[in-house]
Amino acid sequence: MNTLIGLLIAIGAFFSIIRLIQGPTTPDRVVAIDTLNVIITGSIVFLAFLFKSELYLDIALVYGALSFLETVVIARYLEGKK
Amino acid sequence: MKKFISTFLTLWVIWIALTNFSTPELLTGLVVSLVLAGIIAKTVDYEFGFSVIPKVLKFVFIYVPVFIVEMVKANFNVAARVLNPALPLNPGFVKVPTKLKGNVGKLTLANSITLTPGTLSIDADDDYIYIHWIDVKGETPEEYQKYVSGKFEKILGGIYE
Amino acid sequence: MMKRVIAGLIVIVLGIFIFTSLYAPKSSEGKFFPEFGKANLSERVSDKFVKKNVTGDNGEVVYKETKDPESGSANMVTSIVVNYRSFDTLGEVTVLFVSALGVGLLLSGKSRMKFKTPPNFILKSAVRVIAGVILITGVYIFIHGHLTPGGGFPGGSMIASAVLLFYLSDDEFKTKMKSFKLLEGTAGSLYLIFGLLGLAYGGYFLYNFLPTGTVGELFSAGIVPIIYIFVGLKVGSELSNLISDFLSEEGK
Amino acid sequence: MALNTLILFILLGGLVTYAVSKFNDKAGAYLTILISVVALFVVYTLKDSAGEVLNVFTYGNYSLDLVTSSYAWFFSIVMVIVYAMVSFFNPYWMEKVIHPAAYNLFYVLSLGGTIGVFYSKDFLTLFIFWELVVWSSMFIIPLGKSRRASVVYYGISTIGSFSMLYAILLLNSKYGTFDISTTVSKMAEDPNFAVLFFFLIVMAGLTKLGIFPFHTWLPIAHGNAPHTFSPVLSGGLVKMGGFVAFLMTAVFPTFKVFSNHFQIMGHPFENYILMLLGGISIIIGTLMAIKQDDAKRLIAYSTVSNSGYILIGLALTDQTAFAGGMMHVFNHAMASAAMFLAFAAVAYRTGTTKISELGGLIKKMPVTFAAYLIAIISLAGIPPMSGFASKWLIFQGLIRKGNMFIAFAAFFGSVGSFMYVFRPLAGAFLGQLSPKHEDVKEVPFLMQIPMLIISGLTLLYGVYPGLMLRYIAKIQEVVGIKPIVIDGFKVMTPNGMWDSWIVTLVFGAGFIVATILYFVLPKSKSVGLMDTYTSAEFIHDPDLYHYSANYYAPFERLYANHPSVEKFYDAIALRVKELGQLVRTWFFNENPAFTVFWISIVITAIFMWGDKI
Amino acid sequence: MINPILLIAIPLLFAFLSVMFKTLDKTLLIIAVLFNAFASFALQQGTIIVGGWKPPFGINLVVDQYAAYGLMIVNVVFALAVLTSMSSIKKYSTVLLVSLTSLNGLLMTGDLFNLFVFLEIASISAYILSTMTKNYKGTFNYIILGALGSNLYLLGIIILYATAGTLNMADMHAKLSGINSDVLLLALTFIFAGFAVESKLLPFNGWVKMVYGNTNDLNGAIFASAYATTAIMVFGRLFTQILVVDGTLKTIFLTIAVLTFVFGEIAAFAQRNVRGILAFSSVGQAGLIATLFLSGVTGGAMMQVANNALAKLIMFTIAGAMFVYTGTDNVEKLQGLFKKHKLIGFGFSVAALSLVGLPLFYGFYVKVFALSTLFTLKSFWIPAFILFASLIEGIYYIRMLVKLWNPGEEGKESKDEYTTKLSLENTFAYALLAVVVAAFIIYVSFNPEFITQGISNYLSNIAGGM
Amino acid sequence: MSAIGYILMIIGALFYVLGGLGLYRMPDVYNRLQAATKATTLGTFSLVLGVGIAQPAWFIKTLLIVVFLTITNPVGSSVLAKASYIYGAKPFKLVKNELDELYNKSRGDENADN
Amino acid sequence: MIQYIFIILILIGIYGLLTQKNLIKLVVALNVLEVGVNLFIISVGYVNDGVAPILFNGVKTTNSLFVDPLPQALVLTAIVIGVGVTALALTVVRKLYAKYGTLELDEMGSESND
Ligand code: NA
Ligand code: NA
Repeated sequence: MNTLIGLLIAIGAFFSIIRLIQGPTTPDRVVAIDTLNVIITGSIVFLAFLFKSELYLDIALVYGALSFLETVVIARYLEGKK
Repeated sequence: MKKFISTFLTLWVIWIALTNFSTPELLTGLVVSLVLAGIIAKTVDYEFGFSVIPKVLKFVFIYVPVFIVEMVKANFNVAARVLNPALPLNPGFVKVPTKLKGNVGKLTLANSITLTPGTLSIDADDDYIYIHWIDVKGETPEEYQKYVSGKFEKILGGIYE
Repeated sequence: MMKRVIAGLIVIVLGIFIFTSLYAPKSSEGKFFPEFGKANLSERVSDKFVKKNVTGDNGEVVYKETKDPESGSANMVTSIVVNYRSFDTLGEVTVLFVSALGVGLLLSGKSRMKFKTPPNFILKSAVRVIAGVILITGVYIFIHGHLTPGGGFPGGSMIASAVLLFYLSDDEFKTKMKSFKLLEGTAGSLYLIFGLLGLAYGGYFLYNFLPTGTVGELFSAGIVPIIYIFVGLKVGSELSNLISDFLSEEGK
Repeated sequence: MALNTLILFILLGGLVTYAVSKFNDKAGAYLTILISVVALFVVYTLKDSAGEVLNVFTYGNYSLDLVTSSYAWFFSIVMVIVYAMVSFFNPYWMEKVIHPAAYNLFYVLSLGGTIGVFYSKDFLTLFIFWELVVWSSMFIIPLGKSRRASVVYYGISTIGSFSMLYAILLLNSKYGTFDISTTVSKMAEDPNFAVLFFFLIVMAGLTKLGIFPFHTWLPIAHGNAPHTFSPVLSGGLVKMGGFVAFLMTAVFPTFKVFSNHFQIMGHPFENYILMLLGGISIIIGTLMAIKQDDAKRLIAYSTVSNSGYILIGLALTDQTAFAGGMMHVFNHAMASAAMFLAFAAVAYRTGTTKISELGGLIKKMPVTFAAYLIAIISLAGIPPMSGFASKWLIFQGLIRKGNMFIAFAAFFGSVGSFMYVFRPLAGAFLGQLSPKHEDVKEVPFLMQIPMLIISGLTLLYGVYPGLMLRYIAKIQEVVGIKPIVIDGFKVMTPNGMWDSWIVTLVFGAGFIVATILYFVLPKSKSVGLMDTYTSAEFIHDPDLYHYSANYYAPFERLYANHPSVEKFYDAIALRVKELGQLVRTWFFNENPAFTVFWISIVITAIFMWGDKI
Repeated sequence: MINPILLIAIPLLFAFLSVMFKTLDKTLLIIAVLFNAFASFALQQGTIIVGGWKPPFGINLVVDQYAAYGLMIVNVVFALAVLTSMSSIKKYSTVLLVSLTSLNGLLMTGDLFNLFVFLEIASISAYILSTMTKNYKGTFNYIILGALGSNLYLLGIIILYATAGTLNMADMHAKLSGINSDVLLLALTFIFAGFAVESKLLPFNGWVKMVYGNTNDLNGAIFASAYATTAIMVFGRLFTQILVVDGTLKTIFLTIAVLTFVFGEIAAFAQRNVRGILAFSSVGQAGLIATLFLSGVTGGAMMQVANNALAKLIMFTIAGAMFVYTGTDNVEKLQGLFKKHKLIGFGFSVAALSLVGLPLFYGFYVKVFALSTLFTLKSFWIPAFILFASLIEGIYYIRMLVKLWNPGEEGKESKDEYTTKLSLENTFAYALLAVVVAAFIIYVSFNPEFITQGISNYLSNIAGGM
Repeated sequence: MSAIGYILMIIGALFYVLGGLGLYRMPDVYNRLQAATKATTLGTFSLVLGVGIAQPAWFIKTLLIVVFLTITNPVGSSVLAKASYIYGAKPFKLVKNELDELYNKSRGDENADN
Repeated sequence: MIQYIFIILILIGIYGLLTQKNLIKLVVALNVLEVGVNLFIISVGYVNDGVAPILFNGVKTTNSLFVDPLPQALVLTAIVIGVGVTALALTVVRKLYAKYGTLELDEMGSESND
């Protein structure tokens, strides 16, 4: 069961990475990063379940916050580029 | 003062959610929340009165179920489009009027719009929410509102006056 | 183009040498660089850190049971960062301190920089809601640095993230640099003063002179969480100042 | 006063002089006279002292000691005479130099240094005093006409002194001593090291003497130093190089240490190389002196030539030539000091030393003229001046050994010296007086004193060379060379005998006859420079019509585009500079990629070659 | 006896306080530098354990005579540099305090990673100090190369840690012989390359010209005197006491050091600006001292460290002042400047002559000592190179001094009328520094034992077993 | 309890797949955003709550995470949509544009093109 | 082996430093190098099947295989230092941009003051 969940998450991440690589425009890649970050945040929570360690939940929260920040920063940067 | 207390309580609740109910944690949380609330109360938007309890109940039991249903619908819509990219596309950027005044209310509405079928909030100003809509229906803002946010506007209007 | 080819060649040759030296066929003598995943802790100083056995008087350490092990932190990375090698951390704090200071010296604008486009209203509203969560999480993280994977640096960064979000979402927002400076200075001074208190009480600078309590409790590990609070506040205020400086420009 | 006290007295005296000069530079200059004269008297009293060891001070682990000896006395008395004589000029130069106090300080310090050099017991002491002299004089030179001169002087001196330093430190690590006499006893047992040691040390002597190919600093430095310091440089400091050459050839001594080395014309090849360099220096010095317009540069080149004589004499290490070389140390010191002083006097009154700008000063400055005349007679090796004696002795040695090339060089130098010493005589003192110099007067009496004394000494030792040769014989005995034989006015050599008294009488008679004729015969009319009878043309630029302009022009054209070591050195300096710029571009580029490149390359190279640790 | 940790703690505490009490920043700086300067003479020697964890587990400070020697020099020159150039401090007091902290840490630390941390603090402070003259290109270059160097160093010590399991210097020294030679080569090369950037060895030192060549009266002295001393003393500690290299690797490192001083001096020879000359001269000196360390002439190297620190303190302060007050440091444009400022010129000249190693100056004693030791160690080429380099060094220093003292066109008498119209301000402080330090140089020139005593004690200690 | 948890987790993971696919298959950046946000938000919602239900002791904390992500993820998308628009990402097809009037003031005359 | 990738990252960083002339790209190259070094540091502490070095319920110091905590502690320090250096570098880049109006090293021209 855990393997299945892991596999599905990986597939989702895989498609995001394809988009990240393909682009074709910068906004496309940024959207891919954003999506990937959300998937990673979820996976960290899943890892907490997998390792039976609550500690990963804290990490997920921090990761979620930082990836949101990252998205906003990149967005501001894109706007700056016109 | 109202701002301070609201902020303090919010922060304390989050602290408790982060930790557990042991005495040292509660005490630490109390101190931290008090200090932090003192610093940020004016900068953040946590302000509520005693009416907060029925509002929360309304939010959880009326808004959230509707929202979840809409979100699931939205995902089926996405699935359909992913599996069949030939579905009709009639995309456009349109502005949807809203009567909600508070920041939090508008935020909730905007997020709700994003998570429901075919629409994505882009920005907002005092009277409108600007969205990207995959399949634009209607011609006037009032018509847009009916399709896009009518349901939420009504519920949220009762919560965020 | 030629430059790129040459650079590529140099880098490839360099890489080949690194690989062959690190993972050489084990024909020659002496200790080798351990293969990935085959680190042998028992041959490293960290073995004693893990067992909390540097002073050599502990047997087994059990979570929420063992009282007063030499370093009371459940998080062994934290016990290294704020106890066994606390001196490094003091230096690390100083690094951030001085680079923030440098940025401030160079970019000493009075008014804050405006972005080319007005901020997103949705974002602005969202930040005013989630900032509280981020801030309290930051504080939570540095206060629990000895128990969970976190500590002063991630905690401080969370605080600064909140500040940065405010800056990005609100053109009018500006932190009170002076208060942050005060906080930064106070936190730094307190770190040092605690270090000197250790010198006074225990004879060693940065000595953990408080009882370390039971492993895993909030109130445990002696000065470790206290130091991490200072570090968190210091890092938070420094990064915030850094952000303010970066987003400032000469007054118009 | 003991020797070490004297040196401390001089060094401290220098500081006092400096302080005094700060308040009154003239007073400071008079102090330099006082100190030099005191030094002269004290050194004179050491004439017969030998083997007395005195400590100067302890320097870290090293004790710096002096020891008295006859040869040290000989060199130091020559030096102190020059310093004492020149010091009389100092008061008149105070307003002409930009840093009068510093001038006085370094004048006195360099004097102290030279005495230390000659009396050093060990090589370290010698080296320290040597360098004290170098840097003291190095600070005086740029007060004159050229800043570059000081740098060239420092550079070439330092090539020599660092080579000496290398040798003496190597010596110390090998034998645990710097002591000169101890070293000498070790060298015979270690002839291979001895060769290296010999050349490294003698290099210092060659640079200082201005021997080819290190002669280039002389015209630049002597020619551009303050007029009062050029006589010290040329007459005095150059002789420090002679002293080192003397140490190496005579005290070392080469004829013993190198006795079974490869021989050329009966000399160990080491000695022959020195002689060869001496010969080349004579020729180059002579040729270059002839074409100089500036009297100071001219005298400087003559010093190159005369240093060649000294070196040849010392390198021959035989009974007569060696004595000649030693005597020439004195003779050249006096002659060049007198010549430079004469031109310092000229410059004091006229502001220039360029021959083409001068003329006819004989009537205005007769004492100066006389001093110059006596000096050049001595330098050209014409009896009855002392220069004749030394050159004659050197010739004797050369001819006896059948050393034809060197003998030719020496002969060429003698003939050439007529040409170059005559040019300033004719150009500056004889001929027409330049209109600007109508008001020129003879220099003050204080400045005449040294010129008179030096002329007197030159005449004295020319008439009675035995006075000095007897002392030189003593030195020869000390170092183990067969001493020269003196009998009254007669100098005995294996090839023959020379009676200076008779020669003097002959030349004295000739001189008297010539003088009488000069006054008795009708005089040619003296023509003013601007008086033109030939045409109606008006002369705008008198300088062009001055007859000393292009004096030796036809001769000069013979070697107008000669190859020169100067150009070679300039090319080296230019290459070093270019290399420096290259280093800057490659290694210190504004683009960090350059450095990253080098870092990567070096790391890779280490991985490639550093296989064994 | 003062606990050496205070040399780190006090300036750092004051640094933190100075951001809280902005108006007191200069006062705090002065108190701290004075405290450190005096305290460095009364240090309690031995191993100081931080945090109470015995080595090799915790971090310890090693304050032997070697470290104490470096501490004295660095703290004194730092204090002198700061006190002389008060007007240039401006907003930089806190950075200066941090920089002082880091230099003390570097000299004392007994832990390889802690060394990295202090190295970074020192570098970052230096990057910031280098912006004083607003030459941001130099700063950028310095940052890129400094960061590259630090990362290489870090990579090296991590390889060592992974293999030997320790970060403590003494422990590492003991375990070094057990490490496979390929791995050791890799690690030592990275460490050397990384540290060579800070120690200014060619060709790792591309930043030096732009940073040292663009200094004012304050940061030049701090860099060339305090930083240079620290970097080279740590270099000596690392490669002659901890990570002792031998065989081919030693030959390679030695070659790099020798090339550094030869090329450094040659590059200086080609310069026309005072600070440019001094910059390359500093490169040359770093190479010279590194050569002496690597050849085993520890005593000579230490003496030259003092000589260089004192000389560069005066010269960089004055050169910086020239630039600050006249807007140029071109020798031609400043002809005769010392004629106007005699005491400053005196100090500058004494410093230069001592650095060149003219007899009767301290540098000569050092040269004699170092070359003699090299000869006893059967090294014959290195002394020749040293002498060749000092010949060039002498030439360019003399060329500079002569022009600064004696204004005049070639071929004309040196006269007042050619003296530059430019002049310095604040001359009292500069003159005081110049005279005091020059007097000290002259004192040790005649009494070299004063410095040598400490070194020979140290050397006899290590001979007796570490 | 753990069965429900697992079901929610699998659903969540499936929505991640959907999100990825949407990102991959949709024609322009706005449509990609639409698909990805909806799917990943619901996916996270489901996955995290699944974990909270499977480990009841963590429930409150997972709820906090869910709330947090449900706020930030859509907002992030809005922010990116605006940035893409200003950057000049061309919509696949456009029948109506009322967004211009909001940004015209700030963008001035410059015509964006990628 | 995963360590290879980290070393390759370091090499890419060096390659970037060698070839790039844009100031920002140089800083990025430096950061790539730093990330490579940091990952390498963490990797040398990894133990197959080891757990994170944090005690919690059921984990004792004697019954568990921990990964080496020391490299993690070191990397924490290294990261913070890297952040400090990067911040300073970017500040200097901003100053250079303000001074020269370009981010290309080649376009700034040579600064010689003699
Ligand atoms: Na939506
Ligand atoms: Na999103």
